[in-house]
Amino acid sequence: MVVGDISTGTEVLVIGAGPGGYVAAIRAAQNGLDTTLVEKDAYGGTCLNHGCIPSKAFITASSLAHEAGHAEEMGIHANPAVDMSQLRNWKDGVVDQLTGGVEKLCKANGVNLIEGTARFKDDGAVRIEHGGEGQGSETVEFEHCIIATGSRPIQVPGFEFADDAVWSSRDALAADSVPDDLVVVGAGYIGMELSTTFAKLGANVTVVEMLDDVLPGYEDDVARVVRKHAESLGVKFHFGEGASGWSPDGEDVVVETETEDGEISTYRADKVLVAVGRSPVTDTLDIENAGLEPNENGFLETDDRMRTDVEHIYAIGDVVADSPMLAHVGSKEGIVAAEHIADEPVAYDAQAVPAAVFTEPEIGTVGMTQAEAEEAGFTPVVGKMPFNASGRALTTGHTDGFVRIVADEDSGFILGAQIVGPEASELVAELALAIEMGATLEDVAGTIHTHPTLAEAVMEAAENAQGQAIHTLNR
Amino acid sequence: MVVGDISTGTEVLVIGAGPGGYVAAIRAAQNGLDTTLVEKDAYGGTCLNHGCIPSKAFITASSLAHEAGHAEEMGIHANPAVDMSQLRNWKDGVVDQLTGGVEKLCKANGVNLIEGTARFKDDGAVRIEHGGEGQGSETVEFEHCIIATGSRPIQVPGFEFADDAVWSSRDALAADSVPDDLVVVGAGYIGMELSTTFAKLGANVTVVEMLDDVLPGYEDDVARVVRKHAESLGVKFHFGEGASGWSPDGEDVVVETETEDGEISTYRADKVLVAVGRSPVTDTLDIENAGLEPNENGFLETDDRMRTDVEHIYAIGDVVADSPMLAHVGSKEGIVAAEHIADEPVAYDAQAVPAAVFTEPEIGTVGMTQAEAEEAGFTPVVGKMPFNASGRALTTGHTDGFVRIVADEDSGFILGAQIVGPEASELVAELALAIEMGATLEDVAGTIHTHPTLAEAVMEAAENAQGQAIHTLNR
Amino acid sequence: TGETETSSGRVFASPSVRQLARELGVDIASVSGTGPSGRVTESDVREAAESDDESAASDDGPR
Ligand SMILES: Cc1cc2nc3c(=O)[nH]c(=O)nc-3n(C[C@H](O)[C@H](O)[C@H](O)COP(=O)(O)OP(=O)(O)OC[C@H]3O[C@@H](n4cnc5c(N)ncnc54)[C@H](O)[C@@H]3O)c2cc1C
Ligand SMILES: Cc1cc2nc3c(=O)[nH]c(=O)nc-3n(C[C@H](O)[C@H](O)[C@H](O)COP(=O)(O)OP(=O)(O)OC[C@H]3O[C@@H](n4cnc5c(N)ncnc54)[C@H](O)[C@@H]3O)c2cc1C
Repeated sequence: MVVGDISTGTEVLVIGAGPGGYVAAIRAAQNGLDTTLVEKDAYGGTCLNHGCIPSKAFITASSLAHEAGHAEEMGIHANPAVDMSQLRNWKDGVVDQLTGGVEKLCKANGVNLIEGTARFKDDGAVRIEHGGEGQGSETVEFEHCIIATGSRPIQVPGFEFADDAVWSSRDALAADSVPDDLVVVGAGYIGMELSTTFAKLGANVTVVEMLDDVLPGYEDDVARVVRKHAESLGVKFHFGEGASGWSPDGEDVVVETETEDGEISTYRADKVLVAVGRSPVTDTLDIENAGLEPNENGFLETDDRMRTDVEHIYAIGDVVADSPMLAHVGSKEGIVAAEHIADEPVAYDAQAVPAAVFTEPEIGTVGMTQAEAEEAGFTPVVGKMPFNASGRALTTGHTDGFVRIVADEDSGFILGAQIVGPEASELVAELALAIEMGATLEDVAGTIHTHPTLAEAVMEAAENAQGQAIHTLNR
Repeated sequence: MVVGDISTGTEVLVIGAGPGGYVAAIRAAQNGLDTTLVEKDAYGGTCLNHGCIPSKAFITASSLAHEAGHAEEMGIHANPAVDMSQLRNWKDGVVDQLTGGVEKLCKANGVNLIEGTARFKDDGAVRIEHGGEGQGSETVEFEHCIIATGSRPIQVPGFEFADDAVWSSRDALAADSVPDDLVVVGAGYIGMELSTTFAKLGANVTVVEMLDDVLPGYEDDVARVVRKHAESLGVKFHFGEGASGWSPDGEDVVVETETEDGEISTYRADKVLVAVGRSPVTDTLDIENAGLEPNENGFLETDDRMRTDVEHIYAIGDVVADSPMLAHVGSKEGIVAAEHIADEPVAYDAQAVPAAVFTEPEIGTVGMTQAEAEEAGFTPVVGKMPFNASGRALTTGHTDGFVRIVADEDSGFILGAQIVGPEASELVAELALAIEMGATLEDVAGTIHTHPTLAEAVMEAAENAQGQAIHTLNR
Repeated sequence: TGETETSSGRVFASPSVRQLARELGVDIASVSGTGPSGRVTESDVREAAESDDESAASDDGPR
């Protein structure tokens, strides 16, 4: 680490080492560019340290324990106990392995790593403050800069994450015990993933959500499968209620909610987890010194090469306006930015961005819904295969949900898919490729799918859209 | 059921209601053909009743119990007990649901169902003997016939399946207790799936195999991952030994093996499971009456429309020569036969036939290996992504194995893939579609893959082949 | 019914394009592709059908 204020130069400066930034830095270096990556906290960003990875580790373990404890029907008799501090250690080990890997990969590809907090001096240099006391700071001049500073959880007024009783998703994923009673504010994907996880770990979970269903943005029949399953795990839902405040009561918290009509309810719990969304980190960068102005919600507008209004400054990942706040989107944007700087003829032109929710069952979606296809002027034809008609699903004991494929009736081109069910996050990959390749229903239906697999349901849904399904009745 | 001998006619007669036959019958009926399906035993054939489905049900349950009992590292403390008769009941319930479903789907599509054993009278008619005493028989005349009579396990001389102590795979899948000691003869995919299953259920398993590794036909580095894992479950392997006989010893059996050099070994066990392959059922059909002659191994040769030498008689599924004995291949062949009879311009022209082995970890392969690509005259380029560099794999605790993609260096066309690792059976679906579509490495690498998923490893393997992987070092 | 024998070699064309080739009586192995890396596309097959033989193409209309 450098002490004192020296000034260095780099071709590409990447600010933030999340899945946007580290991928951009590696690809820039692979393209022969002199690349510097600055990170103030931990390699891997939110995703590896406090998001995707720790949440999935918790989900795996809670699901395994819960499933093994509820498989009498299969002849399995177990009464699993979960030691949360051991679980947390295992999860930390997984995170450490991955973040250590990111650091190694950066170095192996020749990326210069700097630890510290970057702020713009002007549109050609940042000042980087190093960590602790007396670590000093340095100035780095850049030819190109990629802003990849990510996002932070939105605070609900009255709910300070600094308070012990109020959890952000990050706090929940650092828990070393399971609260007896947990109130979750927000039924978006993070709220739902964590609600089911803690319910499986034995907590009594109550979810309050201002809107009238779980998983806003997903179709009703998709959301319903997840809500029903959560209810069967004992999760209680209160829709149309906004969290308005909380008060301590001994060791407990009492969370107050209010409906639109001003009706008040209260819920007692050990902890309250607030998961109502995330906002971009663009307010701690002195970004105006670079000549940039975020939009009213703090996001940065870019073109399809990820350039901001200041042409040699790029933005990728969660800070980008009108782009889903997802790790893989950030990584793709990072690749586009890096290759564009390296003069490759790239663009962010993804036809289909898959997204997954790791609830039980999982959700995997890509491309257009039927309604979106209609809006876009297509005449959609839709095919569906319920998992309860899938041999593989039956042999796993997980038969809730379905695969739905939306295609253009005339051409047969696949436009989108909605999957809710076992391994939906994996199954959606085939359909993302199908959409990117311009595949038709006939292409997917005509491709041999291994028996017995869940992926056969993708083929069957395509066949169903053609009126030719074997394992489900056709429309 | 019809008593006495009457004669009826049908446009399409399908013999055998396995995944070949019932799919062919349904598709023929969907194409408006008057279709009759005759089955002597149970709808769904080997696959649903004694193969794919029951084996996967056993694998699910044994894996869940074993995994939950070995997850202290994740903080899960459980000591699961498996009640085999309950497990068997659950498995039977799954099978019944699926076979009942097949029967319903046949009827709903208008297929005429006949229970009985068919034998050819000539090349235009079969005689069908109905089940029990006095059920009589009938003659059915056909315009087209599809032979889908499947296969049966090969018996090793000296090992009669009729004996209580000698198990076929079917007997193993009907077990209602776990033998303390089990000898498995044959380390092909069925032997390996069942060895790991019984090892997880607590049996001491010894595998004897004539060849020098598990899973003949798979590449060494693929087979090795599965063998190592089986060894870690306590399975003992003896290669280069053929089973030469067995003798009872009280309640026990003593299995004798012999090496090429005549060296004899003996293994004591409660049961011996013989799984050395399957042979086609073409010898109980009076097939010569139809003017057909199977090849020396009993298989029927067909063209790419699944026609035998007698043009209006088709063969599909396990009876077909030079075609992998897999359920999904039979189903595809059934669709080709049915559509060809319906005058559709089809052919069996699959560029890529995926196959899976449901061991731990799973194997999923499709298309060419590197060696096969070389033989075929391509200059292959190969990309690999180990699962221990996959975030999703780490969060599931299953990090053995890899994704390998074989492509043509010049064009980038994907030629094949070998996956060994978690969910390999599902992951291979994307690559089967890729091959069928004529996708290139760039197509797969350029398609956004959801984070964190195992499917990302497919993308990374493609990137690795391009020398552009992010999460693994490039060649 | 407008059939052609499928070539035994590797064909870089999607299942629907191969099916179209059979429908139109085109031997896909003899069509040179204009798609990425020489992939045979739907329009390649339709063009081949037109330049080839009108009658073969009219045998089996599109489904
Ligand atoms: C609980 C949870 C679960 C999630 N699950 C998923 C999932 O399953 N799949 C998915 O796709 N997404 C998931 N996400 C979202 C995902 O984490 C984000 O989309 C992703 O991390 C965004 O990547 P990024 O690179 O834009 O930013 P981040 O990952 O947020 O990284 C930004 C980095 O920049 C650093 N930084 C910020 N300012 C500065 C500065 N001035 N100087 C130096 N460094 C700075 C930060 O310390 C941080 O490390 C989840 C999020 C949460 C909270
Ligand atoms: C333990 C095991 C596990 C397996 N796992 C898998 C797997 O995971 N994936 C996979 O793809 N494959 C698997 N297979 C192989 C798969 O079962 C076969 O490839 C598949 O069943 C073949 O289908 P088929 O329709 O050709 O014949 P079958 O399924 O064998 O069906 C033939 C049917 O014809 C009937 N029949 C026979 N003769 C007559 C007659 N004269 N008159 C009337 N009916 C008759 C039989 O009763 C039978 O029902 C497995 C096999 C076994 C044994």
